[in-house]
Amino acid sequence: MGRPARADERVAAVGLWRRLLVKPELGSLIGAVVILAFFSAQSQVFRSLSGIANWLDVASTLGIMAVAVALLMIGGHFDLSAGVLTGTTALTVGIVAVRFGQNIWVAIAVAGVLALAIGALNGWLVTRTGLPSFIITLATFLMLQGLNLGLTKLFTGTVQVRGIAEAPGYHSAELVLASTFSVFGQQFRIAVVWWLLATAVATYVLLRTRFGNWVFATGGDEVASRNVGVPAARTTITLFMTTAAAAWLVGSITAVRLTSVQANTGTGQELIYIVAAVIGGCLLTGGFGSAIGAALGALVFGMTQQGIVYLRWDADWFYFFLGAMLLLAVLSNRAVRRYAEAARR
Amino acid sequence: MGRPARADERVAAVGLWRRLLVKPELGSLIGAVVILAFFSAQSQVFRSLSGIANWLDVASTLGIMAVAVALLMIGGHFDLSAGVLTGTTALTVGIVAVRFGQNIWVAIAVAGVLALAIGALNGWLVTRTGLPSFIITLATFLMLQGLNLGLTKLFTGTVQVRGIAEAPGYHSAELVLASTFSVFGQQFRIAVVWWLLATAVATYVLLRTRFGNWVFATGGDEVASRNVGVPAARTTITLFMTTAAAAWLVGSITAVRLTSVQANTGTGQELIYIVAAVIGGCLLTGGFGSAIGAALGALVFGMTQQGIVYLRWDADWFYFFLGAMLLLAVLSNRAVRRYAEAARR
Amino acid sequence: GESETTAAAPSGGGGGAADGDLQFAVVTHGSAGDAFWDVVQKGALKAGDDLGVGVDYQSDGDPQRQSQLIEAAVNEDVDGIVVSMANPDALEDSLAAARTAGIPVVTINSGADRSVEFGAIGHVGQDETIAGQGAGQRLAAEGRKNVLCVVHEAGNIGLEQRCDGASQGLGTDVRLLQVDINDLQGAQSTITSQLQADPSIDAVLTLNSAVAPIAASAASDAGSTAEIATFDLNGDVIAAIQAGTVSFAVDQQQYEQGYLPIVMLKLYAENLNTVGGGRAVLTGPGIVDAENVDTIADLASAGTR
Amino acid sequence: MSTAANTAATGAPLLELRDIGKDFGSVIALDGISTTVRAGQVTCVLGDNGAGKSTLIKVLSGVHRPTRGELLLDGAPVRFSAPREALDAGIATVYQDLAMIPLMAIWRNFFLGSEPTTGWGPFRRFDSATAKDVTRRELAAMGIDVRDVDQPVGTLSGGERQSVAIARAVHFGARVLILDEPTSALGVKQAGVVLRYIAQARDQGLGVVFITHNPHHAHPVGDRFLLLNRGRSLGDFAKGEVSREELTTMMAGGDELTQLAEELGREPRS
Amino acid sequence: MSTAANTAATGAPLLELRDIGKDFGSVIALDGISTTVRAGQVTCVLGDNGAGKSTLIKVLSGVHRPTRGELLLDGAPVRFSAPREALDAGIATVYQDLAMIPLMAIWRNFFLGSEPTTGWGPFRRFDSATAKDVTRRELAAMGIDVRDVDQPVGTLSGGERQSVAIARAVHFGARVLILDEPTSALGVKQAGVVLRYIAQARDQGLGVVFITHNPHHAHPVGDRFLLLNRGRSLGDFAKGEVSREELTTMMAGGDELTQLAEELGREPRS
Ligand SMILES: Nc1ncnc2c1ncn2[C@@H]1O[C@H](COP(=O)(O)OP(=O)(O)OP(=O)(O)O)[C@@H](O)[C@H]1O
Ligand SMILES: Nc1ncnc2c1ncn2[C@@H]1O[C@H](COP(=O)(O)OP(=O)(O)OP(=O)(O)O)[C@@H](O)[C@H]1O
Ligand SMILES: [Mg+2]
Ligand SMILES: [Mg+2]
Repeated sequence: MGRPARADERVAAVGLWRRLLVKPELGSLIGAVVILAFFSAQSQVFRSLSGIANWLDVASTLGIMAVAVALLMIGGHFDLSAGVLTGTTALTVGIVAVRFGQNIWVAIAVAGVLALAIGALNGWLVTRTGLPSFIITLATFLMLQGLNLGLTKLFTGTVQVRGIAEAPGYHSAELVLASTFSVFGQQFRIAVVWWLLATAVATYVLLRTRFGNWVFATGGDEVASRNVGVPAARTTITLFMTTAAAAWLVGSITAVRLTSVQANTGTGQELIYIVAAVIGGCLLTGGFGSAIGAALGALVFGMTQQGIVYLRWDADWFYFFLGAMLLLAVLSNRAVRRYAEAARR
Repeated sequence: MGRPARADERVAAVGLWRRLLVKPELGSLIGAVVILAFFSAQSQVFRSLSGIANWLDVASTLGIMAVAVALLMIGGHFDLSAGVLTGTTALTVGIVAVRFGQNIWVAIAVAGVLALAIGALNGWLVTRTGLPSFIITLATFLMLQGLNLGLTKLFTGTVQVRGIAEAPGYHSAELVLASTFSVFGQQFRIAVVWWLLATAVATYVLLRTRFGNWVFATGGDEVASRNVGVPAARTTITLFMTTAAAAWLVGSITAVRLTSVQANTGTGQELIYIVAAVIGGCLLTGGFGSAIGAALGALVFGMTQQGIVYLRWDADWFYFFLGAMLLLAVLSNRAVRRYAEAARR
Repeated sequence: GESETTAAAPSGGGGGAADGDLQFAVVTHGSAGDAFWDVVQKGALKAGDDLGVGVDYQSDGDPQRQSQLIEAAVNEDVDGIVVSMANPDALEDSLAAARTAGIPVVTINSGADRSVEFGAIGHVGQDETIAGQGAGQRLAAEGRKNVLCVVHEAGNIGLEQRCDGASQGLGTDVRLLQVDINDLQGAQSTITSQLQADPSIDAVLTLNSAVAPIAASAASDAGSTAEIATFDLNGDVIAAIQAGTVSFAVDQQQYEQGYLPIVMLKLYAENLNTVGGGRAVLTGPGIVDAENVDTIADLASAGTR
Repeated sequence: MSTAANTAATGAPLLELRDIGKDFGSVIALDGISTTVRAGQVTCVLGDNGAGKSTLIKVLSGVHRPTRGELLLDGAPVRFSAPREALDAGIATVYQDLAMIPLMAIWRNFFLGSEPTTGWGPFRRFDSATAKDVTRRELAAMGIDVRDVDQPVGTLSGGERQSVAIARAVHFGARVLILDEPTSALGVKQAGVVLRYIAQARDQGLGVVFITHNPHHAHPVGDRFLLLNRGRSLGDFAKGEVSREELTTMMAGGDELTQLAEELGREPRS
Repeated sequence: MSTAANTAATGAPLLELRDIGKDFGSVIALDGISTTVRAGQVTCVLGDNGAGKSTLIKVLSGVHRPTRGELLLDGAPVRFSAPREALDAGIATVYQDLAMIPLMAIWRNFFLGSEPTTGWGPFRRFDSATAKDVTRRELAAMGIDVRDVDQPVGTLSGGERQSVAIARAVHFGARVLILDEPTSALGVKQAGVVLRYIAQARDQGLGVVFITHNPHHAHPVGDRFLLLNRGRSLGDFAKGEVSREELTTMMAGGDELTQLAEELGREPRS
């Protein structure tokens, strides 16, 4: 008694394999592997390099947002304005670069400042009023949706901003945000790199820094964590600004890559981010989850969305298959966890 | 000591007014009154009888769903498939009545059985797998969306079912579900009556029955309530079936009233139901809320939506105003509660 | 305040109109920010400006909401209503209410066949199906057989009609593909994967001007030589036609679908004139391709074509 | 094992545990536990923190299914698959975490799962007047004077909350009453009331399972003492076999505590 | 009021409360409470359930702002607007509800809000090796032998969880240590360890505020006894002024308890 006993008679021996399976990330990895196996087995193009590049591309921008949204969800909040904010930033980049003739980097910087301000506003309203973030960000979601359309029409007279490719500095921006790189002779989008980077940074922050500890604590029990001295309000605001920063990155990528931006870009995507985070093991009630899991959740979603197309299933039934695949992914994830639960610590 | 002391020296005297204000319903009533005052002051048509009939109509179908969704949320769950399920039932009514030439009441009955089965399936999956209802009902949402489109095209070759008015029994169905009644010489939609009825029944069930007690308990702490003998799984499944039943009612009203149904009916409405419930004071984490509050939340939403139209504000900015009004409603609600908090018991 | 149900003849002083000016309401089924309907809105507002009448534009894709918006306009006792009828049955009640209130109605875009039945004083535009047929015939003439029709909003009736029309014009069924208009990057990848999965596709027909350039990029990503055609115009489509990456665009001249009804309502209000003699006033479809693109390039960029 | 203190026990015990074990994944929380709960007797479960006491009573009350071993009710093997089944068998439990819903009113918590109803058919409703009345009376009997039974449980003090849970179990306990550290947050007076309740229940012929860390509470009421250590049983003693001092030593895991009082009392200043 | 037991007290007390009151809406939880916390002394707060003890310590630790009255730190008035400020002033608290995050690992909970870091600049990270090590050591010192400090706190037993909260407060307490019923869920041995900790902290010159319902715990370590009843103070006594029996009677609200033991011991059978 009393000393840290490594070989405790109260602990049964458990294989490494089962211990690994129980981590949230590995749960969703199973979901991803099931989906991958499913589509790869049936479509040769899906498993070809060009196919992989294609679905990785879909997963990448979704993944950047999903990772940020996962952090926010672990911290106990939702951000319904995240999707439309990608549109706001993309439109801002376009309007500043095209209408005001600024260098594209200036435009991106302006969009960044704007995004962070909106994120801070969201966080401030949530912490200040104590109202659920769901309702606060729903209000900002609606307001931004209106702003996107209203301002775009005001500045361009149409519902799109175009001609971003002609802005000064476009080529360097394209290199950083929208170029491709070659692996085994196949071109991959650079957004994939951003996605991996975002996942790595988020994982590091979550598991290895004080701030990460505060995120888990704030989401797990805000009152208790405030009682032991965690700056819960600051943590929450920072998380909202993180989501906004991710939206800024994704919006800039969109603007630079497509070179013209629609006023309703991003609307409705917020739910998909949340879905990816939840597939990845995040609890909706906060306090639990992982960034890698969210990235894998985005991968599941991206593969499913493209896989259905590769199998050439009837487009009318697209959403049916999407839902069924989603269920398949989470159920297989859960089945594996049940099996591994014997290793639960 | 020991006897129930009515005049307890540990309780300060508090006015009735403040005590009333603190109830969740009265909080959202304030939001509704603010919105009503705002639009009434500026639009004479808005406050006319015909204007009232118009925005009550908008609030009514929304309200029926919001009340059911509020029950489910108090019980600790979400139903993202609620919106699209109104479409599924409406389409089923249409297809059975028109394609299979059945009496419309038969069609409505078939749709009811289908809806209850889907609700039961949602509930069963949630209680059985222990996965978050958000993700389960998202999957059913997507699947139903696909089914609605796929089956409608299969049966009709287009994306809409029409000709419901020619089905046998249509007139009695119209009387029950889609007629109008006259008050002070103004025609009001019968859906308003259904809405009031749903609110009354839900309030009674919540506050006056055992089942209502179980709903609060399951949403408040599922493990604890199971430990004291509450049939939590049964309660959850019943709640999902209640939401499905509300979707069935709304779907039937839609089908009979419009006499033609589009395949994408209801998609995207699920969020609005949740919003109405949250404006009405429901906690997203479950265990707290009220049916009357949700009905008032629907009213806030309906008034706002039509009020903006009556003020002839620029349609491009519609969503901006909608968001701003929503924020106004919840912030004024909260301000009042803060003031009344002195009466918190 | 209440609508005066007796006013049979048009009167200049409806409840909503200020100091005797005419006030018209436009209620369409387009969703907010939709490129096609944005041009209709512009046409209507421009007509209002030009003619000195008030025009209020509202839209909602949900038929029940659309009918409620019409009822709101009736309550306001406007001097005329312009309605797009993707789902005529659903609007029947509200339009009847307008007629009872003595408010003249002009229908636009789809619903030409029911226009007279509903007592409208005229119809501008034509069914999306006819526009679709135009596109299909053109593709057939170019020898295309395996056409992909990109639907950017699931279950939207107008889009389905365009694809159906294309099938009719082509003489064989087009293949449908669902994408999300709000996620164009994802849409590009999805079109790419479809082209990768089925190399036999020889033409892609998009239904929104924003999707066309995306489809062109997708084709080049997938190494496909499929021809790209689209409905509707914007600056990008014009540029793409000029550059040859998009072969043609079906132009419904929907600006007229916004502008003309206001003119018709004004004439009716002031002079009881009607236009079309009970038949639809057709606004298209016109085809914009490399031959005529330069003449309308600036207009499309300004958002009026 | 002892054979004493079953004078009142005629025939099969109310509850019998045979070689019960419970694992949580790789964690072995209980192993090889056997004991009996007899009518008219108080069985005290003693043991260090983390010894497995709460896990044991959760097995008895149907919250956990045992991984190994057998549970017998009136001599017949049972498997409770939900706490409801244990409740229906007349087993009422005060859980260590109390199993209360913080946002709900006191009276609603009191009757949760066993709501009295009035009226009939579709108009059968929760009889809230009765419920409030009973709640107020039962709490007053425990010496707890709540301001208002409509108050949410979450705003009660720790001891008030515990009292509500105990009053509820006593009210609904029909054959077996299980109490997991019921007096931990209670004042001296309330603890006395609870001990009296236990004695009353015993006298009425109920079987009582009582968990406590306080030897001053355990010794006066206990008839049998089941000693757990690190998930395993150290034995099952009858009252006559141990004195309070022995009990204290046993509860402390055999460590010597006599010097503690002196040590603490040592004047630190000067 | 008493004047004794301040031999060690030189100059201003660490903490002083003047006429503190706290309302929750219409509920008056505390009213007119005055007392002092001096370095090197243990102030016991005693009182019935719901008397307002926890509310009082939440005022001291910055969780609640008092509705009335004044709080003085080293003689200067302070208003803590967050628990962080109290912590920064060297006041560490064990809350009755423990303030732990169930889903987080033990070591993360232990250092929550005061994480040790290593590295510099953007690479400054949570020093998890140190944190785990310290956690394991501190718990072992309390006689708690957790299987794995990576275990989520939610899976610990009630007493294990309480031990973690106490070990944390002791580790971070710099000037004042506040303990709200720290021993309620603890075994005899662990409770002894906690009492020793309290004595140690006192000897090191910390001011300790100790809440308990157990007169056997309060009497040996307490220097002053603040008695609350229904939110009001019944007086503030020095150790010399009361015996353990008087204390017990006072804690029971003046009721007679001597007969309880006999009453309970009465043989029910036969
Ligand atoms: N769900 C669970 N998952 C993993 N381990 C668990 C779980 N529940 C309990 N344990 C472990 O089982 C052991 C016994 O716990 P239990 O709660 O039964 O102890 P206890 O005897 O009641 O202690 P205390 O006196 O402190 O309440 C503890 O070490 C605890 O960590
Ligand atoms: N947030 C709150 N809202 C309303 N009433 C409250 C709130 N917090 C505490 N109270 C009330 O204040 C009184 C004092 O509570 P407190 O928790 O301080 O008691 P306590 O002395 O710690 O009791 P115990 O020994 O049972 O823990 C209780 O009657 C409680 O109901
Ligand atoms: Mg325990
Ligand atoms: Mg307390």
